Amino acid sequence: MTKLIQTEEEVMLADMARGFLDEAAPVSHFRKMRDAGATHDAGLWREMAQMGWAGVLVPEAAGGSDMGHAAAGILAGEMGKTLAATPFLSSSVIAATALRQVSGKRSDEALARIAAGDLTYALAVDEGKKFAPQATEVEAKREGNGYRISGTKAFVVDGGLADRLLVLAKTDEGLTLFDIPSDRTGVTRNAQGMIDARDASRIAFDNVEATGDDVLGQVDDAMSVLRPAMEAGQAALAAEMSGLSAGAFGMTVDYLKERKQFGVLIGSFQALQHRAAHLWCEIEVTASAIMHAGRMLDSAPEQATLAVSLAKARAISTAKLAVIEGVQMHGGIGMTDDFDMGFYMKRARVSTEWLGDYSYHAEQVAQKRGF
Amino acid sequence: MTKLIQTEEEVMLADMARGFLDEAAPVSHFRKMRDAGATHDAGLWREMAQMGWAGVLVPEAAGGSDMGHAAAGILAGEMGKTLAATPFLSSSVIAATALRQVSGKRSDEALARIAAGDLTYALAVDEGKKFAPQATEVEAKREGNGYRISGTKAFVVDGGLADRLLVLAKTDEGLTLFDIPSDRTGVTRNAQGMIDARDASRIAFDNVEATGDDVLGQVDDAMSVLRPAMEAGQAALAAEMSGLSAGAFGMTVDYLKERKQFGVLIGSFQALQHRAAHLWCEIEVTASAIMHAGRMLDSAPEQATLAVSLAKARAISTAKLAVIEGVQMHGGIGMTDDFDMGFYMKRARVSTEWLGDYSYHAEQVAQKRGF
Amino acid sequence: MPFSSDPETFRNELRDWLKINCPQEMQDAPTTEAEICWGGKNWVFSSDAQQQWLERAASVGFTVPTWPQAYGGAGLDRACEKVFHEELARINARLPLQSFGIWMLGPALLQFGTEEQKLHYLPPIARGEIRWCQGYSEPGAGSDLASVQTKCEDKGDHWLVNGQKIWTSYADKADWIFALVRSDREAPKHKGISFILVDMTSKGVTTRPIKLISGISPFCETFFDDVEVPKHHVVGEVNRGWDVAKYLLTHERQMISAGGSGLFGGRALGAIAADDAGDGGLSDATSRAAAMDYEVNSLAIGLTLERYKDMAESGAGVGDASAMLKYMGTELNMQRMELMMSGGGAEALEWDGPVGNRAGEWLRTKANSIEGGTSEVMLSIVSRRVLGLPG
Amino acid sequence: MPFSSDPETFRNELRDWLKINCPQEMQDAPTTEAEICWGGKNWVFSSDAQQQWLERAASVGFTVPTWPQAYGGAGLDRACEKVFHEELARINARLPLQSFGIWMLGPALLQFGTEEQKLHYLPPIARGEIRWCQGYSEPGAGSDLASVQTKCEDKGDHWLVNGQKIWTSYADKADWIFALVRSDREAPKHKGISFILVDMTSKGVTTRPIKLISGISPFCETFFDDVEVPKHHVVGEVNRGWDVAKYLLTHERQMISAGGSGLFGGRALGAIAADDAGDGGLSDATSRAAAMDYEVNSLAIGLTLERYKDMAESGAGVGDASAMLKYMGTELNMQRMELMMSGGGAEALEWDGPVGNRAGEWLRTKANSIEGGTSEVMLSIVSRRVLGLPG
Repeated sequence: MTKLIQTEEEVMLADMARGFLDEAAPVSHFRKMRDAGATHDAGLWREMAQMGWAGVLVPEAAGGSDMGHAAAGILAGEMGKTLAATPFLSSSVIAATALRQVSGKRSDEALARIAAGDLTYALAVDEGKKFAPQATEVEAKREGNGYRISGTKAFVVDGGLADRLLVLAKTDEGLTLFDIPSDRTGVTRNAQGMIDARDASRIAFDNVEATGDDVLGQVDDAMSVLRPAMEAGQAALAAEMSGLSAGAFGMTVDYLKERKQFGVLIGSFQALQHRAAHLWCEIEVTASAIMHAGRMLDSAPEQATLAVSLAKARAISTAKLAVIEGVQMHGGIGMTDDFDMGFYMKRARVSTEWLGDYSYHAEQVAQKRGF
Repeated sequence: MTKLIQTEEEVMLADMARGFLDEAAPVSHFRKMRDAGATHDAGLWREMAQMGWAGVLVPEAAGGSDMGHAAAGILAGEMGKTLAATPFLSSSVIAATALRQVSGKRSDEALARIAAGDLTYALAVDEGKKFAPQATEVEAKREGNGYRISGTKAFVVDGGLADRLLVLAKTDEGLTLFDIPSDRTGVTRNAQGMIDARDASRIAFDNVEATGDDVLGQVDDAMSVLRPAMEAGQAALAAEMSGLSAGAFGMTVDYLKERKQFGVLIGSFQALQHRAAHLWCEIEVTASAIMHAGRMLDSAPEQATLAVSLAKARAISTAKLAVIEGVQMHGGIGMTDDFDMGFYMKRARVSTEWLGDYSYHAEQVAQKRGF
Repeated sequence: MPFSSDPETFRNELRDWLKINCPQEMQDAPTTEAEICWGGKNWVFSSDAQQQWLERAASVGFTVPTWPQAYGGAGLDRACEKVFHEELARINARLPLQSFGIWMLGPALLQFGTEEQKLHYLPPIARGEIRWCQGYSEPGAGSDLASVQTKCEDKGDHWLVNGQKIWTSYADKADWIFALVRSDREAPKHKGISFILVDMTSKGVTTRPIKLISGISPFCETFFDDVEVPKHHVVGEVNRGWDVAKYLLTHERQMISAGGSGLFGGRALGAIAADDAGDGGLSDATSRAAAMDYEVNSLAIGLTLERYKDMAESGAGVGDASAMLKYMGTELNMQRMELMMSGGGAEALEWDGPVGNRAGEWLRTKANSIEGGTSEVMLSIVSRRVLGLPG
Repeated sequence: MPFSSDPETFRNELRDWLKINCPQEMQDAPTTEAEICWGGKNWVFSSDAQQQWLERAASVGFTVPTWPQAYGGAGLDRACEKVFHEELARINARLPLQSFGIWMLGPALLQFGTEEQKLHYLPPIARGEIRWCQGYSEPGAGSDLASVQTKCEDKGDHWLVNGQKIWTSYADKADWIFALVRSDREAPKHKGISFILVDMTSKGVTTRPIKLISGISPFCETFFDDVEVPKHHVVGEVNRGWDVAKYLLTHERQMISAGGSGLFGGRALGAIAADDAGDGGLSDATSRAAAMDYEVNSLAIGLTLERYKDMAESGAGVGDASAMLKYMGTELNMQRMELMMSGGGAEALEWDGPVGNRAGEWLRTKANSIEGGTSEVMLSIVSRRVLGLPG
């Protein structure tokens, strides 16, 4: 396996991304979107596409930059630091990975349009409180030589902006993944008022027509396409969360160095020093799991489950600590909406649930490790 | 229910006990016993009996002081502070409570001799790694109008010194509690080398003869006698553990106030201050659960299970924190055998397992609380 | 009508009284903010029942059951108070009135006020006619409460107050504010503070709400520009206001910590979470273990609150140890909402989702360990004043 | 015989070499202390196989695979070193030799030693002929390592050493000791320390073991009474010994932290615990949740150790950040033994019970967060030197 240090290319990519985001999508930009009730910035996404971010997992043949999952993680991490709201995970990571599992002209075209930033996707898997693909209730009933999809999906991230939806549905012999346009007759999207002010929808499918061509991969075998896609998404989301942790931690350490109380810098209080030091240690350890997950997805994707769940589990516990300490160490101001720390806390909470919470991934780790 | 503050009598009892133990059984006394390989001090126990401690749960009619479970907890707590090794829990709390469940001349005589300090008991329930009375394998087979007991008990606390044993065994329709002399033919006691240097034995029963008269309570219904006895023991053990925590914490705070490093008292380091303060808070909270358990056993014993398990669960987690912080804050010296903190750590570990560990009691609490 | 002072007799009298006087609608938990009665000049009753319940309770002193009858209370001792709460809980009755006047100013006046002040200010609080808010914190002061900058100058026949307060809960709805002001700039930090009472309608007093990460909040910023305050509106001695503040902080800690304390009567979080999880139950080890830990700690902290009340009532001073109640109680409460959020999963990620505004409550609890003194301050109080550690 | 420097070719050569040279008895984990080969003048081999294995490994530099061949090593680069450990692990082969000479003094000499010192001291370490121990801590100094009091006076043709060291691991079995001594009492704390090498057989050196709460321990107290030491036995510049010590502390941290790091190859604690619990499995939520948390942290910390090794090898200095490895690694290791004790239950409460001396191991780990710098010191290093927090 490649080493657990960033290659020169990766270092350059990270610097470039950081530079761009600090300019084009700092936290203040997200605040403007939030205040304006906007959940998507098409212009920003176009710029990212031009830089090759949208096609980070798209083959060069299809016009992508094909930089791989470790690179995708680096980009996600930087976006996490500034809370940049983009369709990156849904379209460029999850959908692109899914499409790459199936060869064919249609998927190649879709990949090309994703790389160009002209096509967005959303993954419609969740239905209840917890991430549980196997418990899918939405059903696709055979009708003639096609299907009729009925039921309701919820917490469909980027469901509002997406041109197309990847819908997981029950079929006769198992689960099937459908790839349909989001404006197809019978599809009703209701935006959810998310605490992280991002795009998520509750989507009702009322007897929606689907043909065999709408099936991505094989009928009754969604997982051979969906598992790699979800794991790619989980790894990138974990990377975003570790970037988020680093962002929140950076704000906190700066505050410890400038804020005075009882006449001295609060950063000189040993209790706070040790808590900050402990948090830094957790962030460092999580960074290793994130990098390892990217390396595994790039080198041995079929054996990456343990690495990916390890990364998401660590990212979740670390982000929770980072935002709680962030708010607590800032005191009252950390609680005000005028201050950015709250954004990190809310985004961390949503990211914790998306694609599997700590318990889900810790159980995955346990099973893979034989208990 | 009586208030959650010590009555005047209880305050006096605590002062008296503290005074006596600091004199007659300080930690240095336990160290002498440990170094000499002694696990019992008959003289010390006789003195305690004379003060009415051995009969704390024995009716006055039978020559006891009958002070109740809250009082027993106070005595156990003070013994925990100085690590006084006595048959108090096994004989005066567990056995006495069991004997009180059955009326009759024999049990009255036994209670009288316990109160006098002339009779000691040990509870032989455990067999495997964990406390699980229901999983008892030791069997008492009917033979003629008697029984033959076979199997092996382990971790029988005070099994070495005890004159009599309360043995839990499987019978035709359930579990039965036998009250037999520890020197009966077929009983083989092997002392276990316990880390806390207390008396515990592995006891083999080889076709041991028992008659109907040896049954305490009803055949096949051990629990109506054993449950109250075990709960009394769990509450008193929890009280001992909270005394142990207070003792270890006292040593630690004293050390923080006298030990200098880098030119200043280590007690002035805020990180240590906050950890010590947090530990004190935990100890205070646990003290409430301990007192409440005693009050419940005295006022409504049949509904005391929740209170008792709450007390033991809290006592376990608090003692663990107290001894770990105790060793850590003392640094290298805390690791040396010449220093007493190790005794507290080892005793806390043994007390954690005896009569149910944290998981056992937390599950009890959960069940009583409806989940 | 006078009630008996014997707990069990009182219980029976109370049951009869409640049967007649507690409206049916008042016998279930409030579902909206408006259903909690705070009283005050601008209060709009959410229902006739709410008004009846307040008036009937006030008429016998049950809005402030432990206050002396002379000041609008029922003069209940601790034993009867316990019975009072047990009986209200039994029929699930709401408190007829809640306010900072009851929780904070009342106790301060009872301890430090003159007889005139007690007779003038307490009864309107008991009747829910005057609503009070608290003015302690100032921008930039953070945990350092004593660094009060709001100026209070002696102008002979009145005080002239200038400055700004922050975190003044419900200041926008309050009629009066009790505040800490700097009445002597020369004296050492803690010696130049006075505890002053100001009519919010006075010229120069303005207030505006603060938006929190949890959304709209009860907190406000309150500004004083050349506000004139009568001389006799000081509680306790001039320049000794810190004593009053310290007393109230101790008091407030117990109050806030009560929020987090589980009581044997209440429903276990684990049971709620199990419902939450539905058929899944608390099948996963992580959630079940966390719920069990929470339950154990919650019950024990609840008992500790009981124990400290008993201690206080028995005359054994609680004092600085109450910092422990505040610390443990608020940490527990935050832990509780973390578990509730995890239980709610995706459905708890919306501001107004299938499980209501649970996210808002969750975010709100993050302030628990900051307001009324941060957890760090509480731990320092314990280590210095209770354990006597140096520095 | 020279080995290839191409990792995969080396792997094949190594496999062949191991087939011929690694005795069968050496191909399983040691079960007793004596089966771990520490070498030294007084070493008594536990078996012929142990002696053969040491001699054969030493003959090709495999006792110190990364050291230059000139000093008795095999000169392996990081890639080949990885292969080396993978191949030994594959056949479950023991390390032919372990010692503080390999872990500590060697690296110090390679960094600070003169060519003469390297040629004189390193080969005997590589061959397991000389066993070294470490003399840093002193009674009462605790975490303040630089407060070295042991006197080292310049007597012209030799040094005269007087003082006491504590926590000198295996000093009673060692041939030589490397120690920090105070060579200039006037200079500031960190500037008057020298790093000196002393023959334990020198007149005036005595040592005695320290008993720990876990029982007999490798730790000793070592006394120096008018010990004469040749001038050239100083490593690095005189009075600059603190630089050497700091370098080694960083190095030691990585070593100690390795103890706690879980590796993907190894068996999961949860799996072990499940066996422990027998049919019960890890059925109870508390144990299962704790085992899962441990596994997640253990794997991630193991990866972090890998990452830092890769960083170090790529030239990116790790430096003070290694304090993190030490802190996280030792805390993890203690957590591990707590879980093992809980899993063992009553059977782990005996010094020599059904699960062996697990209690001894458990108690021993409590020293992990103290030896080689306490966890508090590690956190202070991170907060000051890595995060740049004030004070």
